[in-house]
Amino acid sequence: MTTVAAKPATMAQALTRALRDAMAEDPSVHVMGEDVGTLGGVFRITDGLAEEFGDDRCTDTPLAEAGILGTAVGMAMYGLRPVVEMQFDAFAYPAFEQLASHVAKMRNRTRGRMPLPLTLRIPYGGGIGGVEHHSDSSEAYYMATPGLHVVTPATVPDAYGLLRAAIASDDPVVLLEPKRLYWSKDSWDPERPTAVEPLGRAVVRRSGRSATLITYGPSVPVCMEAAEAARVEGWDLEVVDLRSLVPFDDETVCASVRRTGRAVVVHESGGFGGPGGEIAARVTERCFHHLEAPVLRVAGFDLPYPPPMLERHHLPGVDRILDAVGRLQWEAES
Amino acid sequence: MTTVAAKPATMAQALTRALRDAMAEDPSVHVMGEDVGTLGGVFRITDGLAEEFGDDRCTDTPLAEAGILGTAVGMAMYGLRPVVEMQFDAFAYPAFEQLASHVAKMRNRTRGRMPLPLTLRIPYGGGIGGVEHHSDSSEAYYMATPGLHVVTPATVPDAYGLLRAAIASDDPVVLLEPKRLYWSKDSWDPERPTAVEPLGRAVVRRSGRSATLITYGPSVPVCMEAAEAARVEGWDLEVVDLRSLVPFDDETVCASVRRTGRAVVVHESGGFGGPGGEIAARVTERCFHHLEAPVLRVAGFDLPYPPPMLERHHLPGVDRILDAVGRLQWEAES
Amino acid sequence: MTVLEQRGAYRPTPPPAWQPRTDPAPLLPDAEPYRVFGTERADAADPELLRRLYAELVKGRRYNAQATALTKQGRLAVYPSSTGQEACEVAAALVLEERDWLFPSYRDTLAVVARGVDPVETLTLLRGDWHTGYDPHEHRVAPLSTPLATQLPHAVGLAHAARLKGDDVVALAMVGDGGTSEGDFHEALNFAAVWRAPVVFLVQNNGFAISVPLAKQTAAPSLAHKAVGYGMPGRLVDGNDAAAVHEVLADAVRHARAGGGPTLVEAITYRVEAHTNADDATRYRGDAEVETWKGHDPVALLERELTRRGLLDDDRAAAVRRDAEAMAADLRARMNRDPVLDPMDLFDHVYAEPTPQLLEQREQLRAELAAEAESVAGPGTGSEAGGTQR
Amino acid sequence: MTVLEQRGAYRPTPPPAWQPRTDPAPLLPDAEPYRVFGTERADAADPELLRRLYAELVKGRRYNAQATALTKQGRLAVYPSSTGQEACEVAAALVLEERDWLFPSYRDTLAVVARGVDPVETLTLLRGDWHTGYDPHEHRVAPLSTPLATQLPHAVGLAHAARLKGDDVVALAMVGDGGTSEGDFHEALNFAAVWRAPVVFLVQNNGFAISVPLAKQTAAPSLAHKAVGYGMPGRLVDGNDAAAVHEVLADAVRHARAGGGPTLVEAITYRVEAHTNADDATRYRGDAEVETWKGHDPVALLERELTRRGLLDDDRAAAVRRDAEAMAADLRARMNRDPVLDPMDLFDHVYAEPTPQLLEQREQLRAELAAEAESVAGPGTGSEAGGTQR
Ligand SMILES: Cc1ncc(C[n+]2csc(CCOP(=O)(O)OP(=O)(O)O)c2C)c(N)n1
Ligand SMILES: Cc1ncc(C[n+]2csc(CCOP(=O)(O)OP(=O)(O)O)c2C)c(N)n1
Ligand SMILES: [Mg+2]
Ligand SMILES: [Mg+2]
Repeated sequence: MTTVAAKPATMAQALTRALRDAMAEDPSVHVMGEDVGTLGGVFRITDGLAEEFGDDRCTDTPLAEAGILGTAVGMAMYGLRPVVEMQFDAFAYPAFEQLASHVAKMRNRTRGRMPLPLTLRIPYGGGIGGVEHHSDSSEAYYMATPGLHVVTPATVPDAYGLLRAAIASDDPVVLLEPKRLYWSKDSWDPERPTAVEPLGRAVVRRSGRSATLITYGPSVPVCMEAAEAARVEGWDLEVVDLRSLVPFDDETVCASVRRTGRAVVVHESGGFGGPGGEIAARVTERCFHHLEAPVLRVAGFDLPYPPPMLERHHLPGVDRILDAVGRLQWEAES
Repeated sequence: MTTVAAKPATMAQALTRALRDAMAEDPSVHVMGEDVGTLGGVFRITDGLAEEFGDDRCTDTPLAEAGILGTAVGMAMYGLRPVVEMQFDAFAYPAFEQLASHVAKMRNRTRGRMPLPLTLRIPYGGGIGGVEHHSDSSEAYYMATPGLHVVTPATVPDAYGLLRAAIASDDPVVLLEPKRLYWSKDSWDPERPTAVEPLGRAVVRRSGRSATLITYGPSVPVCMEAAEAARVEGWDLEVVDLRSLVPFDDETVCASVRRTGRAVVVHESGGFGGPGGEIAARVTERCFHHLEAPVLRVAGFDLPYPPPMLERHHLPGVDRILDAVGRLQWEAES
Repeated sequence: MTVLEQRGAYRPTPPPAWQPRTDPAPLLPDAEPYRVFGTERADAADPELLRRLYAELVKGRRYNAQATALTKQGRLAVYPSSTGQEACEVAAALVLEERDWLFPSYRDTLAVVARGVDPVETLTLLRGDWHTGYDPHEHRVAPLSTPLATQLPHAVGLAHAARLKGDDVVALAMVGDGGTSEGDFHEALNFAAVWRAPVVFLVQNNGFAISVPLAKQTAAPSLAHKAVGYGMPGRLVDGNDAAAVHEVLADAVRHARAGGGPTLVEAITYRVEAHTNADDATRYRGDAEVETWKGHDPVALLERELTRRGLLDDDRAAAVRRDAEAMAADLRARMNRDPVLDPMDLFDHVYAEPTPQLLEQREQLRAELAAEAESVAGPGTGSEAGGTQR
Repeated sequence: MTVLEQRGAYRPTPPPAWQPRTDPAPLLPDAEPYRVFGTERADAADPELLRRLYAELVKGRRYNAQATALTKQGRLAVYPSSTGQEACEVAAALVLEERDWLFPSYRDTLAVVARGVDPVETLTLLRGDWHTGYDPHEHRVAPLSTPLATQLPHAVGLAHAARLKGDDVVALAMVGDGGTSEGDFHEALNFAAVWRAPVVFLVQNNGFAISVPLAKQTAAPSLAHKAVGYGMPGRLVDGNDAAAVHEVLADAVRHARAGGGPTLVEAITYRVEAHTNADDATRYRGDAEVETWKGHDPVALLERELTRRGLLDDDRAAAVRRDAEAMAADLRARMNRDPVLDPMDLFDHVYAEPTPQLLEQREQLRAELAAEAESVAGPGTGSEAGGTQR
C-alpha cells in the first residue's frame, strides 16, 4: 500500500501533492474555493498552488458556496476540470441544490452529452474540537444522490490516490477528507507518489477471522486500534476500509463477511439514516446464510454534532466497537 | 382508521382542512410559501386560506426558498407557528442549509431554550408525469438530519391527522406529501375530522401471516395492491404503513416481522442510501433470529428520477414487489 | 497608554478606502425603459435586422401556439408559453454569435429554437421522453433550467472558463422576474462582476412568478437597479420593442466581448398566457390588464413599424406566415409520432461507466421486461405476478 | 390577422409599468462615509452618549484582549477578535431598546456582551462546553451565527412576526463583508424590503473575509450600494467613528420603528488582529496596512474627541480602565474554572421529547460511562475493553 523508499508525510501533504501533480499534468485542472489562493486554504491543502500556477488556476472566490459550485459547473461545461474546496462540511450545504440538481444530474439530463468532470473536496467529520457546524459527517446526503461518486481516504497514500483518481474521473466526485487525519503521518514518499487506482475499490486493512469491521475514513484508525485491543479478548478482527462509498465494493466486503460470519459497521456519522444502514442491509441481503449474528452498527448518536468538550462521548471509540463485537452472539458458535 | 359518517374526500382536501382548522384554533399559525396566497398553491392545498385569514396569515413570499425557511425560523423564534410550503421536492434544496444548520439544530444549540415549532410541507415523489426536478423522493436527506421529525401520510385521514400533529408539535416537522395521492379519495368526513394522533406511530394497514411489507407514503397503496395480488400466489401479506420515519416505530414494525418472519421494505426513493437501508438494518438487528430470509428492499433505481415516459419502469410496482416476496426463501420453510 | 499619550496621535481622517470607489452613476439604469419604436431612433434601425426579427417573431408566435395546441392533444405534458414575450426570446437568440452560449430558463424554449436547435429536440423535456433532448455542445445552448436561477452561475463559470482559455465567447443567461429573488441570482451576478466575466444577464420581467405579482417580489425601483450592487451596468428596456431589446442586448454583448464585464438587462414584458397550460390565470389577474398588454404586443408593434417604414408588403408578410405555418406543420407532424423509448437508457447515463449496482439493476429491469413481454405474448398466463419465481 | 388589420391598432406607447417606480436617489449612499469626529457635527454630539460609548469601547477592547489571552491558555478553543471594530460592536448593542433583538454573527461576541449577556455565557460556544451558552429570549439576542449570513433571514422573520403581533420591536442583524456574497444575504434583504420589516442590517466591512480582500469579494461601488437593488436606503459610515456609527444606526432603527422598513448600513472598519488566533494574517497582508489602520483606531479616536471637548479627565479615564480591568479579572477568574459537564445533556435537547431511539442511545452511554467509572475505580482490570460483555 505504501511506497518503498518512504519518509513520513501527512495526509495534508499528500493531498497538496496530488493537486500539484494534477495541475502540472493537465492545464484544464483549476482549483477554486474560499481562501484557497493566497492563504493556501484554512487547512493549507492548496498551499503554494496559486504561487506556482497563478491566480487563474487556483482562485480565491467570493464567499458563496452555491456560486462556487455553480460556476464550477459552468467551467466544467466548457471542458475545464474544476477542483472545488468547501471550507467545512456544513458550509457545503448552501451548495446543495447545485450539487443535487445539477452536478449529480447533468450527465444524465443530457444523455451523456454534457459530463461534468468536477471534484468537490469537503473536509468532514469531528474530533478536532471544532465549534458547531464544523464537524458534520454529511456522507449520507451524498450517498443518497445518484450521479455522484463518494470517496474518502483513511491513509496518506490513499489520500493521494483517491484525489488523483477523482480529478481524472469524467464524473463528479465528492472527496470527503477526514479533518482529523489531515496531520496523520504515514511512510509515503511524496517524490514517488502511489499510482492512481480506479475509484470503487475497498481494501482489507487487516486480516482476521473472527469478525469484520467495515469502516471508512476517520474511523479506520479507530477500528485498527480496536482490532489490536480485541486480541486480548481473543478476537481476531478483519478491518475493511471501504474508501469508496459510491460505487460500493460489494465484492470485497462480502468476501470478508462470508469468511468471518460476523460484521460490525463503524462510522462517525449519525446512525439513523446514516451510511451504516445501507451497508448493513446490503451485506445482509448478500451474506444472510453466512451470518452468525446480525450485522451491528457503531455510529455517532442521532444528534446534532456535540460541542467539543462532549464530542468524545459521541465518537465511536475502541470500547464501543468492542462492545458491539461482544454482542455478535459468540455463544452461537460454541 | 376512517370516521363513520363519511363522504369521499381527497387527500388534498384533508390537508386544506387541517390547515384551516389549525389556523382557526391558533392565531399563531401562519402559512407561507410561493403562490400559497391568491392562487392557493400549485396543488391548491392552501386554497381559500388567504381569503379567510388574510394575507398576513397566508402569505405569498418572494421566490427564494432559503429566504422562506429562514424567515420562518425567525417567525418561530418570536413565537409563531409557521407552516412553510415548498412547491416541489427539488425546490426545497436551496433551503437545505437553513434546514440542516438551523431548523434541525436550534433547540439543541440553545439547550432547549429556543425551540422551533415549524412545519415544512414538501410535496414529494413521482408518478405524476412531472418534468425533471419535480419528482424527487428526498426523505433520505431529512432522515439523516437529527432534530427533524419526518412524517408522510398514505391515507386521507392520516393526511389530516399528521398535518395537525405536525403543526401542534413544538419541534420542526417535515411533512412529506405524496403528490400522486393528492387526488386519492377515501371515505372521510371533513366535518368530523379524525383526532390528532401523536407523531411516531406506524400502523398495520393489512394483517397477514406470510411476510411483512414495510412501506410508507406513495408506496402504501401499491403494497396494498400487491398484497391482494399475492393471495393468488398463496401469500398472505401484512402491510405496515410507517407514517413516521422519524421517530421510527420499532415496536410496531418488529412485532409484525417477528410474527411473519419475512419482510420486504418498499419505497419509491432510490435504493442505495435510501430509507430502506436503515429500515432493513434496524429490523435485522432487532429480529435476526425470527428471520427466515434477509429483509429485502424494493426501491427506485439508483438514478436521477427518470423522464415521465420512463417513470413506470423506475417506480416499484406490484410485480417487482411480488418478485421480492418470491425471493424470501420460502423453501426454507418447507 | 494614557489619554495624554494619545493626544494628537490620531487624526480623525476618513478611513482608508477598501477599494477604489467607482462612480455608481454610469451603472444606474435610466428611469424609463429604452425604446426604439415611436422614438427618433426608429428610422435608424437596420431594415434587414427588423425583417429578420419579424420573421422570427411570427415564427415564434406560431411555435408558441403550436406547442400549446400539442398540450391539448396530450403530446406535451406541459408547456410554459412565451406568447407576448417573443421579442425577448428572439432577440436573445439572434444577438449571439455561433461561438457564444445561451443559458435558457424553463420558459425559453423559443429562444432555444430561434438559436437553431431542432424544435422537437427542444420539446423533448416537455414531452417527457428524456430531459434535455438536444446536444448542448452542438448549438452551445445549455439545458433548459427548471430550478430557477441555477443556470446563472453556470453561465458565469462557462464565460469565465472561455476567457481563461483565451476564447472569444460570450454567455447570455435568461431568468424571470421571480428568479431574481433566488440566492443563485445574487451569487452569479457577484461572481460575474468580480471576475469581469463576459456574461449578459437578461431578466424577462413579465410581471408574474406564476401568481405572484412583481410588487410581492421586490420593492426595488426596478430589477435593473440590482446591477449597481454588483458593480455592473443595469439597463432597462421595453421588452416588447424587438429593436430595442436587440439593441440593448447587442450593446451588452459587445461590452462583454470587449472585456468590459457583465451587464444586467431588465426587459419589461408580459406573460399573455397562463403560467402553463396547467395554470388558471383568472385566479390572480384581471382581463383588463391582459388586454392592456395585448395593446402593446411585440409582433404587432414590429409589424406596424415595418409597415410604417414600407419594409413589409402583403406578399412578404404572407411569405413569413407561410414559413411559420410550414414550421408548425412540420413540428405537428413530427410530434405526432410516438417517440421511440428504450428503458435501458435509464442506466446508461448516470456515470461514464455504470456502477456494479446499476448493472445489477439494469439486469433486473431487463428480466422484468422480458417476463412482461412473455406474459403478454404467452398463452393466457393471466398472472399479474408472472415474473415471480415461486 | 393581416398586416392591414393591424395597422394603427397598436400605439408604440411605453409598456405599462410593473409597479410604481420609486426614485432611487434617496436610496443611494453618499460617496463618502458619514463621520462625526473632525466635522462640524462633532460639537453637537451628546456628551453622555460619548462617555457611555467610551466606557464600553474601553471595556470591549479589554474584553477582546482577555478573550485572546484565554485562547493562549487553552481556555477557549478559538477566538475571532473584534479588536479594531469595537465602535461597530458597541454601537450596535447600545442603539437598541431592551425589547429589540440583536442577531450577531460569529465575530460579534462583543456586541452580545455589550447588550448585557454574561461574558462567560457568551463565550460558551468558543470554550466548547455547549453551543449557545445564553438564553436568547432573556436578552433578546439570537445565537451567534457561524454559518455566514444565515442569521439575516431570521432577523427579518422575527421583525416581521413582531410587527404582525403589533409589537414595537426592531431587529438589528450583523454580518461581515464576506457574508454579503452569500445568497442568504440577498434573500433576507429582499424579504425585508418587500415586507417593510423593521430590520437594520449592519455590514462590518473590515476589508477581509479571512484572507480574501474586498476587491475579490465585490466590484460594487460600495457594499451599501446593494441596498438600491432591494429598494431600501443604503448608508455608508466610518465604522471607527463611534459617534457616527451610533448616529447612523440610531437613524435606521428610528426609521424601522416608524414603519419605514429596513436599512442597509455599511460600516468601514478594519480587523486589526488575525481572523482568529488560529490564523496567520501575515500570509495575506502587510504590516503597513495594519499600521495605517491603527492610526484610525476607534478607541483612540473617541478618546481624543472626548479630550478635545474636555469630557474626559485622567480620573474619569482611570475609572473607565478600572471597570474594564475588573470585568477582565472577573472573566479570567470565571473562565479559569472548568465548566461542569453532563454528557447526558447530549440527548435532552434534540427534541422536546427524546425519541425511543435517543432513549436507547442515552442508556447505552450511561452504561458505558458506568463501566468506564468502574474500570477506573476497580482493582486494576487494566482492560481497555472493560465494558465488553464477553
Ligand atoms: C428553485 C425553484 N423554485 C420554485 C420553482 C417552481 N416554479 C417554476 S416557475 C415559477 C415561477 C417563475 O417565475 P419567473 O422567474 O418570473 O419566470 P416566469 O415564469 O415568469 O417566466 C416557480 C415558482 C422552480 N422551478 N425552481
Ligand atoms: C456559509 C459559511 N461559509 C464559510 C464559512 C467559513 N468562514 C468563517 S468566517 C469566514 C470569513 C468571514 O468573512 P466576513 O463575512 O468578512 O466576516 P469577518 O470574519 O471579517 O468578520 C469564513 C469563510 C462559514 N462560517 N459559513
Ligand atoms: Mg415572471
Ligand atoms: Mg470581513
